[in-house]
Amino acid sequence: MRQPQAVRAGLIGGAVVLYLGAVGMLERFSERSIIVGLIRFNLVVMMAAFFVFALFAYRRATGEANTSLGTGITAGTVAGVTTGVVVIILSLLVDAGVDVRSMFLRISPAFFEAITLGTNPYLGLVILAVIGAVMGAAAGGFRRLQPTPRTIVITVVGTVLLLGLGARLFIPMLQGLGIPTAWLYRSDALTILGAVIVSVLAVVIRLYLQRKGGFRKALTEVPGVTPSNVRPILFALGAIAVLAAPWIGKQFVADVLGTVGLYILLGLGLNIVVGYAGLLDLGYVAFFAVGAYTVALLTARSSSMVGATIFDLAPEPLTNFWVALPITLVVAVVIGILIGAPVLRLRGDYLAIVTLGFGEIIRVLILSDWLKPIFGGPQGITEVADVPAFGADTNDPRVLYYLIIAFALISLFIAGRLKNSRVGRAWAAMREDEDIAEGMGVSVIKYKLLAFAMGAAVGCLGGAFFPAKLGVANPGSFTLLVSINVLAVVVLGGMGSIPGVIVGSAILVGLPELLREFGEYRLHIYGAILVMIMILKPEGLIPDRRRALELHAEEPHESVGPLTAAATPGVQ
Amino acid sequence: MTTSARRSSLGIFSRLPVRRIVLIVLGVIITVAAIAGARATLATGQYSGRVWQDLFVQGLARGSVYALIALGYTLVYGILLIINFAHGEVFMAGAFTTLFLAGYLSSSGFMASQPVLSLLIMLAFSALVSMGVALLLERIAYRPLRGAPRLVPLITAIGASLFLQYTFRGFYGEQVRAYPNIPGLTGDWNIFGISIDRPRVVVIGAAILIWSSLYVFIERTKTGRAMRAVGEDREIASLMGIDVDRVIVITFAIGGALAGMAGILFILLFNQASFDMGFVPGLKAFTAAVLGGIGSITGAALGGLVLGLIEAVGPILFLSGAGIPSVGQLTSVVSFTILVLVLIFLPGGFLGAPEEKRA
Amino acid sequence: MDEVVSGYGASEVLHGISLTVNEGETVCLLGSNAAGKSTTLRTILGMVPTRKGSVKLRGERIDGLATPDIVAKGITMVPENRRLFAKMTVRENLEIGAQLRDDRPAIASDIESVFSMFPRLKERVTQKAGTLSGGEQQMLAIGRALMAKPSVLLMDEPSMGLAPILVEQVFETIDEISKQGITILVVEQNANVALGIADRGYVIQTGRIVMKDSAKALLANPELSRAYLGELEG
Amino acid sequence: MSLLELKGVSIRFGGVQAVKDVDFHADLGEIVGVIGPNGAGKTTLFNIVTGFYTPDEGSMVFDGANISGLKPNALTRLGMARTFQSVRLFNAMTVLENAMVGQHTRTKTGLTGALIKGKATLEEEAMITAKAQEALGFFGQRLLPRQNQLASSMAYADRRRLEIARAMATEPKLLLLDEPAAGMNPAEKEQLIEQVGRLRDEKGYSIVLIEHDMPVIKSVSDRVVALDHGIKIAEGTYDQVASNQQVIEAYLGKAGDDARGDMDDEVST
Amino acid sequence: MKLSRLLVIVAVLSLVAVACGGGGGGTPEECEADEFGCVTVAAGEPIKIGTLLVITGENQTLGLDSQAGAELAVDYWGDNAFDGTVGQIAGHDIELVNEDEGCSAEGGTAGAQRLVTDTQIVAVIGTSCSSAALGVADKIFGDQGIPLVSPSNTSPALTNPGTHNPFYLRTAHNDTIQGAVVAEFASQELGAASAATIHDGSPYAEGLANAFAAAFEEAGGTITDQVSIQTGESDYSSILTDLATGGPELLYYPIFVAEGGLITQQAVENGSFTYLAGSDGMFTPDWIAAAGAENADGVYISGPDLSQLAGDADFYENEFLPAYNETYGEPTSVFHAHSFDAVNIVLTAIEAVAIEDGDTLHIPRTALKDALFATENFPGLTGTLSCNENGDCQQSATIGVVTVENGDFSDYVYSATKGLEG
Repeated sequence: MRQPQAVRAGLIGGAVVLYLGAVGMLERFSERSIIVGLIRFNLVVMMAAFFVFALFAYRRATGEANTSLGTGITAGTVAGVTTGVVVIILSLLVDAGVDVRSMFLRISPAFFEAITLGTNPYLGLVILAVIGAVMGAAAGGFRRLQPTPRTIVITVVGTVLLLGLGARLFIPMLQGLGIPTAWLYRSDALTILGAVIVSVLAVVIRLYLQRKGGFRKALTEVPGVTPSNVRPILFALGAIAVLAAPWIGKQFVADVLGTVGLYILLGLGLNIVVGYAGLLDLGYVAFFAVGAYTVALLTARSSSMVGATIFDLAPEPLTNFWVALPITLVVAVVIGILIGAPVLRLRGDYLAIVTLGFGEIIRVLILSDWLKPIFGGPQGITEVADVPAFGADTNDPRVLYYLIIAFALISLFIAGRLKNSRVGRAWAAMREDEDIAEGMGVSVIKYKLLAFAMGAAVGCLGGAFFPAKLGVANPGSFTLLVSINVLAVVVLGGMGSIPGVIVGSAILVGLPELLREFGEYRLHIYGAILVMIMILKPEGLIPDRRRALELHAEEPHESVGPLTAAATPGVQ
Repeated sequence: MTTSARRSSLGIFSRLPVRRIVLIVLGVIITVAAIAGARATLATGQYSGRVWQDLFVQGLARGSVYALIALGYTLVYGILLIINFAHGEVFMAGAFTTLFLAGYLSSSGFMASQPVLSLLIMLAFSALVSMGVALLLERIAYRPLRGAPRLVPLITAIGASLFLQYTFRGFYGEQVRAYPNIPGLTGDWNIFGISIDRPRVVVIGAAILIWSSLYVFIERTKTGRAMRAVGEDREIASLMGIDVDRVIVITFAIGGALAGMAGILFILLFNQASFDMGFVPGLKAFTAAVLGGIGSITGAALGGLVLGLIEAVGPILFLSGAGIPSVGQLTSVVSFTILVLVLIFLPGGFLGAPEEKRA
Repeated sequence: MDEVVSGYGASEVLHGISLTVNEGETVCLLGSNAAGKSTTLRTILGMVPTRKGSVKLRGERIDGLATPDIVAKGITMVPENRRLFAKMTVRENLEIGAQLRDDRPAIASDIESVFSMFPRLKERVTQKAGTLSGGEQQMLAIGRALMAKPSVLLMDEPSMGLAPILVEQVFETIDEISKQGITILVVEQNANVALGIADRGYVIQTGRIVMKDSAKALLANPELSRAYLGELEG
Repeated sequence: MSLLELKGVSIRFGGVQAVKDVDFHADLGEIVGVIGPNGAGKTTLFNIVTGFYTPDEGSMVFDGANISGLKPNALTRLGMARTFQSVRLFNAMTVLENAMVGQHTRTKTGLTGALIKGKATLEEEAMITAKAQEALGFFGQRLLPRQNQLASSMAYADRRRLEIARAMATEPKLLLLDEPAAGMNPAEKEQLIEQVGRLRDEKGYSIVLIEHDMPVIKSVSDRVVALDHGIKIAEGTYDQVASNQQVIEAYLGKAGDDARGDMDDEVST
Repeated sequence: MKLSRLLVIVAVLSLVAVACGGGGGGTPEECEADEFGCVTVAAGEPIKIGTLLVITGENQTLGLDSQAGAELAVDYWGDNAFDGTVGQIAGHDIELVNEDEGCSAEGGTAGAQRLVTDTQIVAVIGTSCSSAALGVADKIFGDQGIPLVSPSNTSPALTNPGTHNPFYLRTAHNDTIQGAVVAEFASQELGAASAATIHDGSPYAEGLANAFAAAFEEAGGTITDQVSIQTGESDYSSILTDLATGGPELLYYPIFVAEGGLITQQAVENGSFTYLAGSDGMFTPDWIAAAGAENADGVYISGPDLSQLAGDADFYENEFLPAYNETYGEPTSVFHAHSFDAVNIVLTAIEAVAIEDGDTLHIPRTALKDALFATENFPGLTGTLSCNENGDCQQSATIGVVTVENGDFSDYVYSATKGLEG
């Protein structure tokens, strides 16, 4: 082969497709149609893999190979053939009676079916090679496309995938809007006609907007909209969308958005601790749990609550949500300070493991037999009362959704205010250089405790709504994975960045909820996305202005300051 | 603002180490409570010397496994200052994959005829698989991030950890799978008049052997010296002609191999493998590494053993006397409380230097 | 070294430095704090990337090579502040200096010759380097560099933090090393001592060479005294 | 009247006597230069004075108050500010924000203030900004026009200036400058000399500065203190100190007096 | 501006669509009267039954087995044949909508909330794990007027008068029965005088452990200790060492597969316990694999005795099982029959209350619930089902005990039928 890079990319591409098959994803994806009778999701994924690695081959290729279609075709074909050959080998092994499945569980008939698109391995090899070659050529062609055709291709593919994959979300939404869906969807997949219509529509809209110079500009064409009021109008449209979402999408959408809202609350809280003050907290779930359990204890009707067991009261809620909320805040702040106080002197990774430990301690305690009379053990506290709102007790997810959104807005406001204040500056200074901050008069102890307390207060709000939403608080919801999730939300969005928290929550919490049908691969894909984003965009998706500048300006002079010298090996 | 006004705003708190006093009081209260609990437990007379001895051996055995995994954390941390959060999955990869080799060895009858050789083959195979995973991890997840802020590799590691877990779940399924028993490793051995469960003896022995080999390797060989040098001062190490990248790769390889071997020892104790088997031991080993002083090889061993002992003995000793039910549940409460206490008074763990300011 | 421009990140520290050190020569590079002396040495060793210009060793370009490869070509450095491996013993520090060599007997004999040069080190051979006094550390740092059998030795402020008598000693040692035929480039603030042993000298100021001359001429140059030492001498 | 008075201050690190029995004072409105070869203990002395290190022995009085054992933040509040030898700015903050942090001890907006952002807070914030800008403005057009840039993106000399501006924003009585001229070219040094003079004359600060650059020391100092190996070896006017034999030896390394522990090490570098 | 004109047309069209979509026909009185209204199944639309079972994760064998039972019931309905044709009621297909409950309260909530999004869901078969139902799924469905019929929840708490949700029923037995049978077996057959229990805190395990303990003490035995463990750990040896100090003859740990395997193995290693016993959470080959066959040998496991089905054993053996095996392979759990029954009582009730309105079908929700609770002497696969006011439809159950021999479950070594009361 004259194009080693193309062959290499192709081999990797083939390996990736085989990997997706071996972990069972292709098989699972083949159950999902994107367009009825035409394209299934497994085919989309395989085509995408061939396409991406063909593009990758171009990136690596030099000289003539970089422009020739041959590179893409080679890479794609190699990827297809690799996949096909391995599949043939596997099928021969299976035929020869080797029990491949005792090790690789997913190398099942369904695996072969998914990867060979329902044919046999030999025909599969041919098909895969052809698809690979076509996708490789497509990749090469795509690179040469003019911007406009390129936009069209991206728009069509994007629209079909979005509407096809999101069928279960869009069908109820469309129905909620009163739009009939039969022409567009049949059994959770796009009809061919529907796919064509929406594609055309999407392309038309996209090109129209492009001609107008973007959505904003286009909006100004509407009578009454001027460049000066386009911002408030956009904002109002956004607000209407947020408020109307649960009515359009019904309970499920409200539920998903409510969960996103909870994570926004948690993210904002952790953002204060990690993003503003630079304290790495891996046990943030502790505050989530404290918020949830305090509210649950105070408002549950169940017999495991303190009142019933210790004070022998009738199994009635002690109080309602709105009284419980301020109490919860106080409790959370106190616990925040209690957790913060012993670890003030620890830095970095030591702080991380200790906070992680605190998170675990709290989880284990609420789970334990010992405190079961109070916290209810593994089943937790059930029958948490509904939130009285708008004059009635309600557990309508839509009402809760509005409450969560309201508190998220309040927290956004708090986080924003804190950031650009004397307090925020003190935190930033402390994060940058603890010694110098102290030298500038910032009491490090006070501000660290303040950060823990504020983080706890905001985080416990998220926790407070949790049992109200579920009707139950139980320890299964307060695992280390929550801490990790929240931290990932903060870091992915961009540390210290408030919009980053919103985007991070939407991506890491909202999307997986919508794609629940692939639930078993949720964390799998989640892990891969975390790694990819961190490598491609370490500053986060919407980086804080300062951080972004910092990362791109690279580290300035690396110098051993006089104060650190004492701790530097070699001196003492 | 006048001078006097400024001065009056400085309370007595500016000078008194209030925080320290609070911490010491806290430490004393916890210690007293622990002692009281221990007295109460011993007073019940429910536990004979034999029980304590069993618990001790159990603790040593699980501590040995923690220690070996902790070495992987400590080696990588010592050189790159990153927490390889996915190390627990490196451990899982070796142990889970070796399951199939063990199955083959067992069904072919080789294990019955050559149990020791089988065990060695399994150790080597598991070490290889884990090493491979560790190297992939280094190449794909960590190398592109060298020099990034410290949180970034941490998140990557968490992502990699999930990805690896679910990859293996995808490959081998989500069910718990049992290892075949290795002949000759059931029952007890009598050592110094104490009968000890055979797998525990093997685990403790193997861990000591592996740890000592590592120690000798690090302390006595040229490569080991290079690793220490890179850990202390990467720039000067390269000035000595050391290829830093290569040393980092070697470090990951060694850490991975140790985790793989720890995986087999873990299997000897618990006999079953699953895709999520790495998570809890990984976390415990990380705790052990910090407890002992992260970055220190001896510290990792010490931290692992201490943690294992605390977990085995601690809950019963400190809590059961206080009338707390199901003390076994509170294992991590006890171990993390002790971790916090240790770090309050020895911020660098048993053997680590206090962490440098701003690494 | 020719018209070298280098720096860290966004900041450019060297703005085109040219200097030559001939085989067997001892050259000193003088300058105040943050003038770019250390950066010059680090650039030669590839620790700071060369942005423009070239660095040549015996006519062969070495800029762009990785540090270990440059070291393998026979250049090494005694870094500023010694930067020993504090947790290793004296012997290990010496051994690691010979990391690139494989000839065990020769290494052993070189260690002995370092000990004969610095008997103090021999007394402390099993002590951790971090526990040594400043003077001993400097000896060890020099010894460690010599273990690489360099043909060119770069020294970064060998007098820093040392008592006068030790400074004298260190420079005597440098002189001795130079007599063994090793080419030396020494960076110093302490101009008198440095020039005392050097053949030639350069003066660097904010990333530019402002003076170059033979050591004697520089010592005699009142410009140097004024600009660099102030009028302390007078 | 002396603003800062140290008596018999000593500190050891491990086996190393970094500062030994030093008496030191700075009077109101005085500029004191501290000189000494690398590793003489100058920066250690600064760290003691500013509360980063606690001395093993000795008494320290600042502005009439006993300051031993006080933490740096308390000392800043009392009116002490410093810069660092290796510039240590808050790199991820803007130039203006760096200076605004300096105002920390002079202001009091807390959590509630920050959240409610009432009139008092707004006024205070405006005042902080104004004071910070005033401090930046001290350096003419060097800093003020770049106030929204990141500190890390500034040129070296400007970073040094910003450090001084940040210290000025704390409204100190005593300013301690650690090698302010390092890395500056002659023209910049000239400016610095003039600015240090103005700091005293216009702002009324007392100033203690460590400097290697003798012309700078000579031009600005009212009094010069020379340290070597943690011991004060000379004190007086520049000319007196510069002609002191011990000082010359310490600098130029002409053998002579030395018997003094050759094992001594120095911690600050 | 061609494009903009097109946009306007699109906008107008969609508005028209919105306006037209809102229309609908009239509703019968019963629906107006019903607190929760009716499910209206339009012509050609299917009748949707939800399932909320554990179909992913380490306990998925439990849920997949129940799901298979439900699918077979839908197949069998109407034509009384396992032929792959979906059953119908009044010309409407019966469709199952499957969701996962993850065997946890959290999973139960999430799954239940997704199901209630679909207002066409008439009733739900689930959950598998009691933890997903108790206070969670039962409440969510109850609040929407959707009956939840569980084929495998056995926790007594679910049908306790104090905690029972009015829309909750189950075809699985109540664990007070199983606990009593195991206690009887332990004290009478094995002759154990003392026992200790371990549970993992789940309502299932805890309920069973407590029911066993109560019955065992009543039978004159001594309970030396009752502890709960943390799931997810590996080393339970110190807990077992601790338990052993009380000297119990029997260790009863009615928990799930992973921990069940570890405890089995470590208890064997410990060697202090004469008898080991578990229950239906471990009644799967997965547990034997997890424990290791050598260790599992001799352990007693209890569960519903399928060989003693009070129902049509002949049908079960000769029709149901072969159909099951053909589509799903060997059963991985013992609740497929309960699930088959659950679907059948639901469909029977729907048939009883559904109001036909031409091709449209109206199903009043409260009436459906009442019809379910009125189920009396229903001839089910697992016996005769009669639902009481607390939702227990198995008034008595036959619980069998098996042991493990050479890595496989033996035939029943003990079997007893007990009623719910006493």
